[in-house]
Amino acid sequence: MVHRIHKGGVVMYEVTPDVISIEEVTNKVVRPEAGAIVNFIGTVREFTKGKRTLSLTYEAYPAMAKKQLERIGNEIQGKWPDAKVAIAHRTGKLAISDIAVVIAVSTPHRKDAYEANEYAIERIKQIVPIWKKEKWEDGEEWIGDQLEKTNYPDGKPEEVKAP
Amino acid sequence: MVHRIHKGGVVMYEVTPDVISIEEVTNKVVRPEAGAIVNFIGTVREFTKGKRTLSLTYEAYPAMAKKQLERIGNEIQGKWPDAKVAIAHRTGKLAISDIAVVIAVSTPHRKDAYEANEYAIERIKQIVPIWKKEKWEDGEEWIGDQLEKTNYPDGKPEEVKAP
Amino acid sequence: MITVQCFAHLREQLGQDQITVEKEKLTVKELLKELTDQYAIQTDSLMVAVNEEYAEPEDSVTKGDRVALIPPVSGG
Amino acid sequence: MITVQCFAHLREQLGQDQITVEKEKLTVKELLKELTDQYAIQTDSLMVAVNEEYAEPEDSVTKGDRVALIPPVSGG
Repeated sequence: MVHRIHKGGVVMYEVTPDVISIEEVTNKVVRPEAGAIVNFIGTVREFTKGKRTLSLTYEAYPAMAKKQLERIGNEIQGKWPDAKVAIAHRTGKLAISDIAVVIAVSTPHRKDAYEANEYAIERIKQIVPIWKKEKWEDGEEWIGDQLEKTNYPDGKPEEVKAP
Repeated sequence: MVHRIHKGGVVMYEVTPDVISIEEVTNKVVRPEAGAIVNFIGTVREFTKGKRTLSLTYEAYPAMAKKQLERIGNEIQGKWPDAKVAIAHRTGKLAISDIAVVIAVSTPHRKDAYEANEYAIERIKQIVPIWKKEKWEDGEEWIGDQLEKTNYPDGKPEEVKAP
Repeated sequence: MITVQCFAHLREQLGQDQITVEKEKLTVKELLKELTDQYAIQTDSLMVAVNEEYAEPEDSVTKGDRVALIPPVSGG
Repeated sequence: MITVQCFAHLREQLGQDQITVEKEKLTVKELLKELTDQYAIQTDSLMVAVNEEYAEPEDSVTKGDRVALIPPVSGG
């Protein structure tokens, strides 16, 4: 199944250093067949396990990140054929409450939109080559391994295979 | 538990004849403690079970609808104490793809935001006094009973009690 | 006299957005009975709201309360 | 020669965003071995991408391919 990446010239999957507009990403999935749109908006949280974050920097391997976002779109299309998906992920330095990612999913009925949307964010955290560096008051660090996979004895994580 | 309806003068629950801005509703729940925002956006769908809708008209009992939206907010606060909720529901005549409702929920972690958001739309469909009239090519009708409750022998539906 | 607000198909059916009952005080159950008698309303699927909250059949309604008939809702 | 892109902590550790291996063709597994030897990189938690797709240990890498080392991702 081939998933349209562009719809009338609109880029459905984006990795960008620019501020993301929720409205813009959402509008990409609006259509007469849809009765429900679910957005996920990831924002920079100030406290994680009691530790104060000052800022985050996201670095991406842009060409591959886009390709992996498209792949997630294809997977969703396979599981929820009526869904339409748009994703934008930001890169660069972000302040508290800045938007890091917006996922918009439209479907005829709402249940599918919630499910497909949640699937998209889970998969982003598994396979999309984007990394965040957290800056705290006492230092900074690249965050990896959010899913607590410590290593990949097979050369790549299980999650890379579509579940 | 008392749920703040206003936050710095911001109306968190709204029933309005005006166009709803996704960005505006979302901004009401943005805060440093939040890492996730989930939006539900209900749009007017063109086809329902093969029947073409031309337009929808929403009528509300505004004072009570607002009160019931607040009540949903309180229920969510009880179940997901870290959630912050804003809801706007439109009234009047809407065209295909127009936005009827926007629910924004922010939480520290995303799972809660999805769950609380879905809870909100389920409850809206149960207890908020808003009615829609569908207009098709061959007529129009007030839609009731979307949940297939045909009557209320006890004088009110089970769902009115918080689940 | 108690004034009762009506919405949606009920409002259109009755041709008015409020109806009245010549009572000072009665229960929700009694109110529905009165409305069935006076206006031939089918009350099976109606809820009654008193002061913007859903009311139970045994709750009382007093002149001055904000009363409304709530057909099954279809918002969202 | 095969050029390998590096990102995040790996890029910072190495002080450069690409490293090279003097080979024309080898497997992903062999490539990782080479990188460990040449650059003392800890490859346990690294994936290799070839032409923007995740590669298996037995997949081959040829000069001209776009190759990258992918540490555990943390986007979203």
